[in-house]
Amino acid sequence: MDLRVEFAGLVLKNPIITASGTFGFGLEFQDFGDIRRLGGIVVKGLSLKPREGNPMPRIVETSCGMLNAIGIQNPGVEAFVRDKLPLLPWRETAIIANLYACSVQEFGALSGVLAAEEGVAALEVNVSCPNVQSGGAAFGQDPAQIRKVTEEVKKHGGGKPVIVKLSPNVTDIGLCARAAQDGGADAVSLINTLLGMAVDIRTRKPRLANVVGGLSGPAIKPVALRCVHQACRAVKIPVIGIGGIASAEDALEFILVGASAVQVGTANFLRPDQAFRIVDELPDAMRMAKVEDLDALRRGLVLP
Amino acid sequence: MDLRVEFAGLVLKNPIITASGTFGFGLEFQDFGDIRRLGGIVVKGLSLKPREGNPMPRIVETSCGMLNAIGIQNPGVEAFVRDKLPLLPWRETAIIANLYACSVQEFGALSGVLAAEEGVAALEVNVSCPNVQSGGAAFGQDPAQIRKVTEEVKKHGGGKPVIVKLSPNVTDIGLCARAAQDGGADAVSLINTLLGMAVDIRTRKPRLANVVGGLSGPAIKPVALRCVHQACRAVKIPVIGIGGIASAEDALEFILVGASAVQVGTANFLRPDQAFRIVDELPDAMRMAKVEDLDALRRGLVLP
Amino acid sequence: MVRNCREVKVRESRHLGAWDQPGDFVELTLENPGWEDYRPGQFAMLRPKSWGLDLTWGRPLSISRADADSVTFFFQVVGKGTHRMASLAAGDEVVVWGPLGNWFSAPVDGPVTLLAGGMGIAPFRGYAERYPNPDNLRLVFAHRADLSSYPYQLIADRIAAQAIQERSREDLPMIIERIESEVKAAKGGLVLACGPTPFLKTIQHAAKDHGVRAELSLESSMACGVGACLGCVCKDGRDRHVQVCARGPVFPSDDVRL
Amino acid sequence: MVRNCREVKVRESRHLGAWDQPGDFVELTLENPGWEDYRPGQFAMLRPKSWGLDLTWGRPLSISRADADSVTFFFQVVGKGTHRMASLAAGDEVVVWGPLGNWFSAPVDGPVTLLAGGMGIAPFRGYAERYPNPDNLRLVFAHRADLSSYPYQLIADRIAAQAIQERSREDLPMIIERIESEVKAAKGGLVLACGPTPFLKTIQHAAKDHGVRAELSLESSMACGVGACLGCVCKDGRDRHVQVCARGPVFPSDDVRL
Ligand SMILES: Cc1cc2nc3c(=O)[nH]c(=O)nc-3n(C[C@H](O)[C@H](O)[C@H](O)COP(=O)(O)OP(=O)(O)OC[C@H]3O[C@@H](n4cnc5c(N)ncnc54)[C@H](O)[C@@H]3O)c2cc1C
Ligand SMILES: Cc1cc2nc3c(=O)[nH]c(=O)nc-3n(C[C@H](O)[C@H](O)[C@H](O)COP(=O)(O)OP(=O)(O)OC[C@H]3O[C@@H](n4cnc5c(N)ncnc54)[C@H](O)[C@@H]3O)c2cc1C
Ligand SMILES: Cc1cc2nc3c(=O)[nH]c(=O)nc-3n(C[C@H](O)[C@H](O)[C@H](O)COP(=O)(O)O)c2cc1C
Ligand SMILES: Cc1cc2nc3c(=O)[nH]c(=O)nc-3n(C[C@H](O)[C@H](O)[C@H](O)COP(=O)(O)O)c2cc1C
Ligand code: FES
Ligand code: FES
Repeated sequence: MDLRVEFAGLVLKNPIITASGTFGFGLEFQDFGDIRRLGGIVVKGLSLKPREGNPMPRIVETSCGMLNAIGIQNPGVEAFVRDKLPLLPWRETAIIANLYACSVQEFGALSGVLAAEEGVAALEVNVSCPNVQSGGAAFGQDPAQIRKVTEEVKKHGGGKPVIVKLSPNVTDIGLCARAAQDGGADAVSLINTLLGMAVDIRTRKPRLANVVGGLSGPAIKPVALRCVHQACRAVKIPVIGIGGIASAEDALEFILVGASAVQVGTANFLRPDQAFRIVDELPDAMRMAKVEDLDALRRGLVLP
Repeated sequence: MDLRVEFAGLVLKNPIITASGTFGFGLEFQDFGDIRRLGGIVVKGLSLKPREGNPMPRIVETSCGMLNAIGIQNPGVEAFVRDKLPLLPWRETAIIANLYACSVQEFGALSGVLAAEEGVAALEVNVSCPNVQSGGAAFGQDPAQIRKVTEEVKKHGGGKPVIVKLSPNVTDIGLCARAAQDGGADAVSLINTLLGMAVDIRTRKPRLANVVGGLSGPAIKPVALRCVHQACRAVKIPVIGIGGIASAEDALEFILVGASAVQVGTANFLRPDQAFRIVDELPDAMRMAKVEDLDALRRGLVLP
Repeated sequence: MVRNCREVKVRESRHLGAWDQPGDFVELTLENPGWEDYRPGQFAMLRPKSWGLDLTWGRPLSISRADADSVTFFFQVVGKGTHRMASLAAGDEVVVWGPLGNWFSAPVDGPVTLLAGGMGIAPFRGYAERYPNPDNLRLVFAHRADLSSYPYQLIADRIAAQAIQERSREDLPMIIERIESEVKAAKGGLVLACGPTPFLKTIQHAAKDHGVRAELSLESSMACGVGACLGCVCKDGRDRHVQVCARGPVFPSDDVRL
Repeated sequence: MVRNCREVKVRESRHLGAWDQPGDFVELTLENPGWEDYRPGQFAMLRPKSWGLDLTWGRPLSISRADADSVTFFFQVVGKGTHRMASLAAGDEVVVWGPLGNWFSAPVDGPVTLLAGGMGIAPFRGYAERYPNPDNLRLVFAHRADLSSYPYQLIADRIAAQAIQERSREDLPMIIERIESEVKAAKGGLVLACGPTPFLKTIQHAAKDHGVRAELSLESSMACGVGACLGCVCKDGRDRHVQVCARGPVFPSDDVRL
């Protein structure tokens, strides 16, 4: 069965990509499967300078999901290029860099560092940092800012495909997708985490040192599917579906509503070989659902 | 242990209220517990005229939650007043009417019908209908509309406490809470459901005839808690917490972030006596968490 | 009539098909929560205590029989919930609420024809057991899996019964024809039917064509089981949405849209 | 060294405390997924197959011992996950990944003092078993529950061991004093410690005060167990966040902040 997908200048051997922050730099999972079998790997969020991230505690388990407030701990983009990228099988599997910055200029600089790296297949732009200059709402909650950041990354990205990763914490996800498209994005990916919180009634404290954090996992799949459906109807550029995907069937659901590919995040914590298992189970799941071809499925949603 | 709560002109024997649409008119649960033991009951959404609601299928089970698109099927406000209200123990338990309308005027008319009903302790305003006149976004996603609707219900509500029920499908829940406060609301309740979707890869169809529906249940608790936390910091009026509450501990978590009372929704489907069990378990849960007094807990959140 | 929600223990779980296979059939007997005066056709919601929160709803099953000591269900594994229910063992606890919904008429002066499709046979066990004059009753049972997967023999020991097996899709027209002729033959009496929707549709059409009184037991996804959530509705004869769990599951054939 | 993720069967689950009570203690033996060359101090993540999706993460447990045939864990029921794990029975399947993390040093020329608090004793069973010269080893075990709840005797049969019980809060100063003096007495040798954080803090202070080399095994909530999520970090001596699961769980006492 042909699982290859092509979109936004990317050619993936299958539509299963691991999501940023949930699969480290890929190398952590080498004992649990052959990472060359994945369609792609989005590495942990990268910033211009190394970041220590948020104080502990940073993660909380919730019903069918989890909250995280890691705060983009990472060794910085240069250490990534120097220490990690050479070890990754980038000729066989798309290695996608996930960019985190807190100003438009910084996004530009970050893209510039990666522009010349042959091993980087695409740039995924994480717009979840609050923009202090413009009132403190996250970049990703303001279509005008999304557009600006997208343009900047396109300008400095050396022609690499630019994927803008959208936040679901907005009134109208279609507007945000369109802003990315207008800024020149080659694709959008969504959803990033839902803003959530947990508290401990015994200590009277929030369970995350950061107070709020991002909700992910199977719990959010219905919200993610709705957002992807809306984004697919709002833009012409390809859409990558993310959120609660834990099985091959889940992946096909996102493709059915229009996604070109999907990312597997929190499900990597169910067991470390889960992404590999999803790749393995995809052909069977397609047969069970009588899907011969992913492109046909993608155009197949029957609306009343 | 004293479980009584007083706010917004309401006196409840305990802070456990059943949520609209998940507890029918209360009478359906009489065989499973003494409904007079509940702090309050919010009845199924009421409209001016009877409504048949959406076509089937209307509900889907999801991981730790469910989607619904019932479409406010109800016998109309007059049938409620005539046939249901007299059967309810409204002298002992607060019976709260949940109002659904699709124009500001209709909200006014609906409030007018209920204004004189002694058995109705308060009006809860559901602003989830898309406002066709103003572009199709739901009333509840536009602070200006929230304010208008609130003013109208206050005007016609005969002095009954007005609770505005907020949608989480917005960029800034604090703005919405403030709009309700500015409109004269006596309290806000939140959250209503998150917009979600489910599809069937075999039939290639959405699992809800309405395509999209509202996500509820334990899956959404972290989002609900964050919204309630934000609303409590944004307004001075009391806040009623809703979303994924399934145990006495969950209820206390919402009170810890500032809620005056809570509503139990989808958990009523875990078992039909769940709301009664939560009332029963509250004193023990308070002892375990060393909570002597709900008011103290409500002011007790320790932020870093 | 008692209606309640209780935590009761599994008395016995007996697998009637191959263990742990989809298409598995299970006879589940629980301590009776006090439902001995239930009426055949009623159902209960079941939720094993071992379920976490990831399955949000209980699962509706017809009460197959009940006495002062125990209550018995028969079910087929078709998805997540029934799959997990199939691993229940004696001593495990289950939250149950019921008896729910309405029930089949039981006119003393027959004849009454029971038409069952697959696991739709479950409620007829109690019906046959309680009906005062078994000679008035007659069961026709359309099934796919081996007869031993269903409580058929228990009923056939008591009333006139015939089973017709659908071994392949080619058998379907024959079965439809047989069901239609059974409905026609029941004229003047009463037809009670329980089974998959296409099966019920056949009966509804035949009953209308031949002017036969019939009652149909419907299925629907259910969240509350008590008429509160309005998630399980069907349309009655005047196109009004009515709850299958509370106004049904049994509907007069001429007052429901399938 | 093999590192993998496997579905293995439970060989035996033995309850060491009162059944199904919080504070319950369980010895869990699984088919060995090929980890016989693990190093004491390493751990594994466990996720019973019967878990639905409502518990998102596996649970980290120290490998207590492993041979070609089986791998054994000891755990205490403290919350949802361990509660559900306590009902595992022979034949049930568990997804395990490991061996994870680093391990305790095992210098051939002792002395090595093992300081265990509560279930922190688990990894020392394998350590005592594998350490080439048992005469070099000495265990001091601080515990609350009855000794039979822990794999203490199995270790005491092999090496010098002493147990001190905290029967009430009043015993605490005595225990702290004892632990401090054990650290002090270990000067020139090596202290290995595993237990609750306050216990480790006592040891860390004493080790610093008396210039004793010590290694501490830390606990943290874990999602991935393999260093990828960065959810389990602690601070090293230079205030950098390092993963407890991958850079630990064993840290030099002078290079970690508690
Ligand atoms: C009043 C009533 C009485 C019933 N009595 C029995 C009985 O005695 N024995 C028995 O085996 N089954 C009975 N059923 C059907 C039974 O409730 C479903 O098979 C069960 O809920 C499926 O749960 P699941 O989690 O295994 O399936 P899911 O994983 O939820 O779904 C699997 C498949 O089954 C379908 N399905 C789910 N729920 C229902 C439902 N309620 N009705 C029809 N299809 C459904 C889904 O659409 C899906 O295709 C009854 C249903 C009702 C409403
Ligand atoms: C490397 C490592 C090795 C371990 N080895 C063992 C062992 O051999 N035997 C054993 O009994 N336990 C061991 N633990 C602790 C064990 O992992 C936790 O007790 C378990 O994860 C709790 O899960 P739960 O779902 O029952 O508790 P939850 O419901 O998740 O939480 C209950 C309580 O336990 C606390 N808790 C949860 N997870 C941890 C954790 N990882 N560390 C400390 N406290 C926690 C929570 O804060 C909460 O107060 C180890 C932990 C680590 C990190
Ligand atoms: C622990 C953790 C860390 C994450 N870090 C990042 C990150 O660095 N950059 C980013 O864009 N998204 C990050 N995410 C979000 C995920 O990539 C993904 O969008 C989200 O978790 C939803 O998908 P899921 O439900 O499959 O996990 C992180 C998620 C988790 C759980
Ligand atoms: C089946 C169903 C029907 C509902 N109907 C209404 C309604 O009529 N009016 C309303 O304001 N909210 C309605 N809600 C929303 C709930 O009152 C509640 O806000 C939401 O479900 C979140 O709480 P929960 O997670 O505890 O269920 C409905 C929810 C469900 C599940
Ligand atoms: S299942 Fe809730 S109304 Fe029928
Ligand atoms: S548990 Fe994920 S990095 Fe340690």
